[in-house]
Amino acid sequence: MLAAETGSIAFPILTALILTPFIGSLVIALLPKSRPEFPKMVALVMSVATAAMSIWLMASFETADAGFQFVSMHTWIDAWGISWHLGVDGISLFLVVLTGILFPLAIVAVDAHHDEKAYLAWLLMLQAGVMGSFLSLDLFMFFVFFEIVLVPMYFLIAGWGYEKRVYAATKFFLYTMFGSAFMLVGLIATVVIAARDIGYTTFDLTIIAEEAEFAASTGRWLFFAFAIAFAVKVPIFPLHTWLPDAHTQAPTAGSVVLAGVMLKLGTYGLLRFGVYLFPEASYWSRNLWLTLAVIGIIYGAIAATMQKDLKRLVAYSSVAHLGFIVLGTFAFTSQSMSGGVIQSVNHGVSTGALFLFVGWIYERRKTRQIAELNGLQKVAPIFAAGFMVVMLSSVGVPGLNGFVGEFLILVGSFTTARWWTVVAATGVILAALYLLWAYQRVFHGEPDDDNKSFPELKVKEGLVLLPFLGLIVFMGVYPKPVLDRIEPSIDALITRVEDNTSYVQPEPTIDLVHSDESGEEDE
Amino acid sequence: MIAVIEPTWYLLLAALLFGIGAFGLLVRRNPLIMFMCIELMLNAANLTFVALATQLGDINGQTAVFFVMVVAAAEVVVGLGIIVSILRRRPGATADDLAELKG
Amino acid sequence: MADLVWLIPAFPLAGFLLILVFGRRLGDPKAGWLATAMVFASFVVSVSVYFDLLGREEDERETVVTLFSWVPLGSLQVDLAFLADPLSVAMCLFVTFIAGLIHMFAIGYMHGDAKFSKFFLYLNLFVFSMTLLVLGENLLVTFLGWEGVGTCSYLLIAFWHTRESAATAGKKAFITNRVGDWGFMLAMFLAFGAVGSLSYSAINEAAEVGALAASTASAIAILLLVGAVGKSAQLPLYIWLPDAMEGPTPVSALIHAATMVTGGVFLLTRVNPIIAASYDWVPTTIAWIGAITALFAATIALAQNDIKKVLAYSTVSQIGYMMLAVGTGGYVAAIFHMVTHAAFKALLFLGAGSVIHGMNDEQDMRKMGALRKFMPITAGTFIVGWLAIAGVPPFSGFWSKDEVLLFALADSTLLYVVGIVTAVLTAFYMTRQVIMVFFGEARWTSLANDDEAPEVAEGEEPVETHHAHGEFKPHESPAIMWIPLVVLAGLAALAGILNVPELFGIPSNSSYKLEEWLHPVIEFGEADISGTWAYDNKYILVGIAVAAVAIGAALGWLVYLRKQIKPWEPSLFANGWYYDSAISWFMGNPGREGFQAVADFDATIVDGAVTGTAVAVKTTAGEVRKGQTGYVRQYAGVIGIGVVLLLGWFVVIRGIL
Amino acid sequence: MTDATFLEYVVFFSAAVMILGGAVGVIIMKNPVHAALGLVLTLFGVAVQFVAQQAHFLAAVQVIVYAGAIVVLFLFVIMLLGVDESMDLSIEPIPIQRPLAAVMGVGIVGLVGAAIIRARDALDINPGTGVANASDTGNNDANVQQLATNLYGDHVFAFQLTSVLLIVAVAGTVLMTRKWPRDEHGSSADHESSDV
Repeated sequence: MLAAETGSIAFPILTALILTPFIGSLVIALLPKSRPEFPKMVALVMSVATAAMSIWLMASFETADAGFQFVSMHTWIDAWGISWHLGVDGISLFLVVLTGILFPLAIVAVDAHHDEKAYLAWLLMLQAGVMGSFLSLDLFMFFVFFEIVLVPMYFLIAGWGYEKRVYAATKFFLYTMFGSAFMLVGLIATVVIAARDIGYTTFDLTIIAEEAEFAASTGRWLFFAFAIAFAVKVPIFPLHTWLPDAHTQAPTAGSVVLAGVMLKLGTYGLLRFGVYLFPEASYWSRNLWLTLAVIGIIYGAIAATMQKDLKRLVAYSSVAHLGFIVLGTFAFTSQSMSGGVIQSVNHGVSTGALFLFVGWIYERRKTRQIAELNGLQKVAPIFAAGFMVVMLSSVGVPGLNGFVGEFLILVGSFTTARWWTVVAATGVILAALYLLWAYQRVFHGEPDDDNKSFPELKVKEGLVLLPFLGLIVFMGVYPKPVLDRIEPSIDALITRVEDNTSYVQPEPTIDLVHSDESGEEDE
Repeated sequence: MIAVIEPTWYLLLAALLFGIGAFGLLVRRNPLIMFMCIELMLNAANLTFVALATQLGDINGQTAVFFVMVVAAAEVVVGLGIIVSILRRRPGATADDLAELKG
Repeated sequence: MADLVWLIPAFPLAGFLLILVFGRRLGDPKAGWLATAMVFASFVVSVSVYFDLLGREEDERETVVTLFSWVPLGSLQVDLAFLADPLSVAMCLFVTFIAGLIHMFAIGYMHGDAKFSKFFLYLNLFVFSMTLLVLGENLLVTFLGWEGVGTCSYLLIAFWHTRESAATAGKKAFITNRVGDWGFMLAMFLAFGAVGSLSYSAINEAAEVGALAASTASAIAILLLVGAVGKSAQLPLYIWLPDAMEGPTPVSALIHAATMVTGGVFLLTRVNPIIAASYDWVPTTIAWIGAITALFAATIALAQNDIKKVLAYSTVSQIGYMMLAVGTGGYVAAIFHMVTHAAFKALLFLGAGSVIHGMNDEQDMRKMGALRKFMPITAGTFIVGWLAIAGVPPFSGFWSKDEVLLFALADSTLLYVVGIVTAVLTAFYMTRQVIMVFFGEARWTSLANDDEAPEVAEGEEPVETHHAHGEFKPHESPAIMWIPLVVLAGLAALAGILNVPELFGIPSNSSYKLEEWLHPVIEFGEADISGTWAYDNKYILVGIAVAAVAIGAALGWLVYLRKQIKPWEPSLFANGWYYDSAISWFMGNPGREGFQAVADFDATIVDGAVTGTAVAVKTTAGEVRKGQTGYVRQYAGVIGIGVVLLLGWFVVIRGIL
Repeated sequence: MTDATFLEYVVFFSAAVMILGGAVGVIIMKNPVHAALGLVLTLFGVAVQFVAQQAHFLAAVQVIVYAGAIVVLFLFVIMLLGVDESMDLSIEPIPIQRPLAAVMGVGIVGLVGAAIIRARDALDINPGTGVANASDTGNNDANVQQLATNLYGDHVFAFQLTSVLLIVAVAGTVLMTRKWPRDEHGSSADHESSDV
C-alpha cells in the first residue's frame, strides 16, 4: 500500500506541519512575561502558517492515488524498528486540513480570560499532537502523539474551563488513559506477534499491515485492544460520559478543537488502526459496532433533547453524530465509509461553529442555561442567523454540509446494514427535534430584561464565522473535490477487507442505468 | 601468606552486628540513636566487605568500604543537619512525633 | 430554450442572494419588488420552456440539464440536474406564476414590517427550493428542494418569532415534515440499492420494464407515501399545517395553496410507474388515506372560527382529494385539481389576508360580518374563490373535483361516497365562512368589548387582537394587494379550461388539454377507466356533484344567514377530533418523560458506572491509606519483615547459597 | 592456608566482644551520650578487625573518620540540642513494634547465619593473592599503595564524585540549618503548603 514516492517534493511538508505548531508552542512558553502582546502574535503566525501548509498539502494532493503521499521516513530507534514515518492519504487528508484551519480560527475567535501565554502554548502543543496523530504511520509514534494530545487538553480544561473544570479534566484524562492502556498493550502485542512473521521488530504500520498474518483469534483480541481506546475517544455508547463533562467545562477553543478534531482521532483510528490493520476482526465484529453506533445515534439525540445546558446539548449531539460515522465505518461500503470520513470533517466544521456560538453566548451572558436565555433573535438577528445556518447544517438540511455526510453514510449502510440504517435514519428526525427546540427556547420569543442588551455579532466574530459558513455551504453544494480524494483510499481499504474476509461489497441489483448518467460505473 | 581466621566467623559477627543495629533502629525512638544504629549496620556491611576481600583476594572490596565510609560521612552530615533543624523547631521530638505523612 | 431550465431556480436564488447582501439597503418596498421581479422572471422562463417543449414531438418533450456532479461516489452518481418535462414545466408554470402574485400581494401586506426585506429573502429562497423540488432530475435534487421548502416554511411560519405560538408552529412544521422525510430518505436508499441510481428516468424505467420486484416497488412507494403524507399534510401527519397559520398570510398562501403541500402529490405523480408496479394494496392505501383525510379535515373545517384555520383544514381536505386521485390512478386529475386548487386557494388565502389586513389583524370570524360593504373587491374575489372551491360550474374547482370523483367511482363506490360527502361539507363550510365574513350583521362593533369570547379554535388567539376593538372601520386593501386577487380570481374562474371533458358540447380539440400534455409522463401509471360505468355516465355524476354543492350551500345559507337551523359545531370538530391535542399530550407527557428517563439513565446509570468506579477506587484507597501510619519506625519494621521473608524464601525454600 | 594462631583468635574474639558489646550498648543506653560511647566501642572493634585482616588503611580511616569525626559530630549535636536526658525505654507507643523488631532481628540473624554456615564450604577456599599485605610482601605500605592504585585507577571517576557529594552535603547542611528570618518564609511556606 505504500505509495509511489512523490520524489519531486523535497520539502518535508508533513514534518513541518507537526513541527511548526510545536516550535510555536515552545517559543511562546519561552517568551518573557513582560511582553504580553507577543504570544498571540506568535500563535497566530504559527497556526496560520500551519493552516497555509495544510491547504497547500490539499492542493498538491494526487487525487486518484489511494496510497500514502508526501511520505517522510527516517529511522529513529533502529533496534526496535521505530521510525519517524509520516504519510497522508485520502482518509487523513481532510482531517489534517481541518486541524490546520480550525486552530487559528479558535485562537482568533475567543481570548483566554487569564494567562494567555500558557493558554496559547498549550493550544499549539495540542495542534502539534493532533497533527502528529493524523500523520503518523508508525504505531509507536502514533501512540506517543495520541497520548501527547491529552496533556494540553487536560491543562486547557483544568486551567481555563468553567465551574467543574477540574472534575471534568480529570475525568477526561483518566477515561481516555483507561482506553489507551488497552491500546498500548495491543500495540506492543501486535508488534511482537508481527515480528514473528516479518522476521524483525518493527512498529511500521504499513509493513505490519502488508506482511504480518494474524490468526483470526489473535487478530480479534488485538483489534479489540485498539478499538476500546478509539471507542472511548469517539466516543461510542456506553463509553461516552466523559464527553459531555469535558465539552461543557472546556474553554470555547477547547470545545471547538475537542469536537472538531480530537473526537476524529477515534474514528480515524478505527479506520486506520482498526479496519486497515485488522480487517478480519473488524468485519467479524461489525454487528456489535453497528448496534452500538445506532444506540449512540438515538440515545445521544434523546439525551441531548433533555439537556438544560446549551453546551451540554451540543456535546450530546456530538455523540449522535459520531454514531453516524461509526455506522458508516462498519457498514463497509464505499459510500458509507467515505461518508464517515466526510462526516468527520463536516461535524468538525458545524459542531465547532456551534461551540463557538455557545462560547460567545457565554461571554455575553455568563450563562449557558437554556432557561435563562430567550428572545435573542430579536436583539441579535445576525447572530441568530449565523446560528441558524450552523444549526441547519447540523440538522442535516440538504444543500449544507451535514447532509452530504449523513446521506452517504445512510445510503451506503442501507445495502449492508439495512435495519440498523432504518433506525439510524430516525436520528435525523431527533436531530431536528433537539436543535430546533433549543433554538426556539434560546432565540425565539420576547427577550426578558436580562437578554435585552445582548450584543450583536461583532466584526471579529463575523470574520471568524465566515470560513465556517463558507465551508458549510461549499461542502454541501459541491463536495465532489473532497469525495474524489477520499474515495480511492476508502476503496483500497474495502478491497483489503474483501481480500481478508468473505465480504463482497454489494452492487445494486439491477443495472438499467444509462451510460450518460453513470460514466464512472464499472461492473 | 598470613594466617587467617575463617571468613565464616567474620560473617557471623557481621550478621549479629547488623541484626542488633536493625533491632535498635526499630525499637529506639530517639532519632540520634536511630542514626547510630544505622552506623552499626553500615559497619556490619563493611566488615563483610573486608572479610570477603581478603578471602577472595580482591582489593575492590576494600575500595567499596572506602566509598561506604565517604557516603556514611556525607549521610551523617546531612542527616544530623535534618535532625538539628527538626529538633530546633520541635524540641524533644522523637521519630514517632514526625508522622506528618500519616495517610 | 429548454436548456435554460436552470434559470428557473436561478432567478429566485439570485434574488435571495441579492436581498441577503443588499436587503437592508433596498428596504421597504424595493426588496419586495426585486423578489417579485425575480419570481416573474422565472415564470417567463417557464413559459418559454413550455413553448419550447410544446413545439416538439410528444416523445421528445424531455430535456435534462446537468449543472455539475453533486454527490459522486462509486456506484452512486448523483448530479445536480434538472429535468424539464411536461410535468415539471406544468408545475413550474403555476408555481412561479402564483408565487409571483403572492409576492406582489406581500409587498402590500408586509408594508411597514420591521423585517420586510427578510421576509422576501425567505420567500425567494422558498420559491428557489420549490422549483428545485419540481425540476429535480433525481430523487436527491427533489429532496434538496423538499427539505429546502421545509426549512423555509419553518423560517416563514416562525417569522413573527417573538410570538411563542409562531415559534412553536414553525418547529412543529419542520419536525413533522422530518418524519415524512425519514420515509423519503429510506425510499431513496431502497431505490439506490435496487436500481443503482436515484434518477427518475432510471427508477421509472426499471419499474416500467418490470425489472423492479413488486415487493421492492411497494416498499419504495409506501416509503415515498410516508414522505408525501408529511409534506402534503395528510393523515396522520397533517397536524403541522393548521398551526402553520401562525405565519404571515402570504406564507400561508404560498405554502398551502400553490406550492409546498402539493409536493407530495407531485412526487407520487412523478414516480407513478413505481406505484403502478407495486402490489394493488399500495394505490388503495394512498386513495384511502386521501379520502379519509379529505372527509376528516372537512369535518374539522365546519367548526373553526379562525378565518385562516378554516382555509387550512380546507387545504388538507383538498389535498386529500388529490391523494385520492393519485391512489385511484387519476394522475391527471390530481395535477388538474392541484392547479385549480392552487389558484382558488391562493385567492382565498390572500383574500383572507386582505380581510385580516383591513380588520387590523383580526382573524376571528365571529368578530366580522357584513364586510362586503367595506371591502368590495376583496369580497368579490373571495366569492369567486368560494364558488370555485365549492365546485359550482363552470368555475375551475367544479371540473377538477369532478375528474377526481370520476376516478374514485371507477375504483370504488365507497371512495366516491366519501368524496361526495366531503363535497357537501366543503360547500357547507365555505358558505359558512363567506356568510360569517362578508354577510350578516357587522359584529366587530358588537363584540368590541367582549374580550373573552369563548376560544374554541385549537390554536392560541393572536396577540394583536386588541386592534380590532373600539372605533375603527374596515378598509379595502391597496391596489398592490387587490390586483393579485383579481388576477387569481380570473384564474380560479377559468382554470377549468385546462382539462375540460367532452361534455356539454365542448369540442374535442379543446378538451383534455392537460391530459394530452402530461401524457408522456403519466402514461404508465394512469388508470384506464374507459368502459367503466362511471365513464359512461358522466352526466349523472355531474348531476350528483352539483346537487351536493347545492345541498351544502343551501344548508350553510339556512344556518348562518337565515338562522333557521341552529348551528351544529360540536367541540369534537372544533378541536380537530382531539387528534392534535392527543399528540401534543403524548409528546408533552409520556414522550417527554421517556426522554427525560433516558437522560436520567445516562446521568445515573451510564455515568454512574463511571463515577461509581471512581468512588470505589477512592473508598478502597481510603481504607488502604490507613495502613500508612506515618511512623517511620513502623515502615522500617515492615521493610524488615519483608527482608526476613525474602531471606526465608531464598534460604529455606529455594535453598540456594 | 595456615591455621589461625591462638593469638589471632584472641584478637578476633576480644574485638568481637567489643563490637557486640558496644552495639548492645547503643541500643539499650537511655542516655544518648552513653549510646554514642557504645558506638565508639563498636567502631574501634571494627577497626581492630580491619587491622587483623591487614586492611591497615581502612582501619586508620575507620578510627579517624568514624570514631573520630562522626561520633564527635554526634556528641556535638547531642550537646547542642541538649537532648542528653534519659529516655524511658519501658514505654512503646506502637504496640506491635517490639515483637516485630524481635522477629526481624532474630529472623535476619538466624537466616543469614544459617546461610553463612551452610555456605561455609563454598567460602572455605584458598585466600586469593590479589590483596597485598605487609607481612607477605615486606612492604609496610603495600595495602595503602594497592588501594591507592585501585582507587585512582579503576574508580577515579567515582572518587571524584564522592568529593562532589561531600561538598554538596556540607553546603546543603549549612543552608538547611541556617536560621532563616522566621516571619516571611515561615508564613509563606505555610501558605503554600495549605494551598497545595
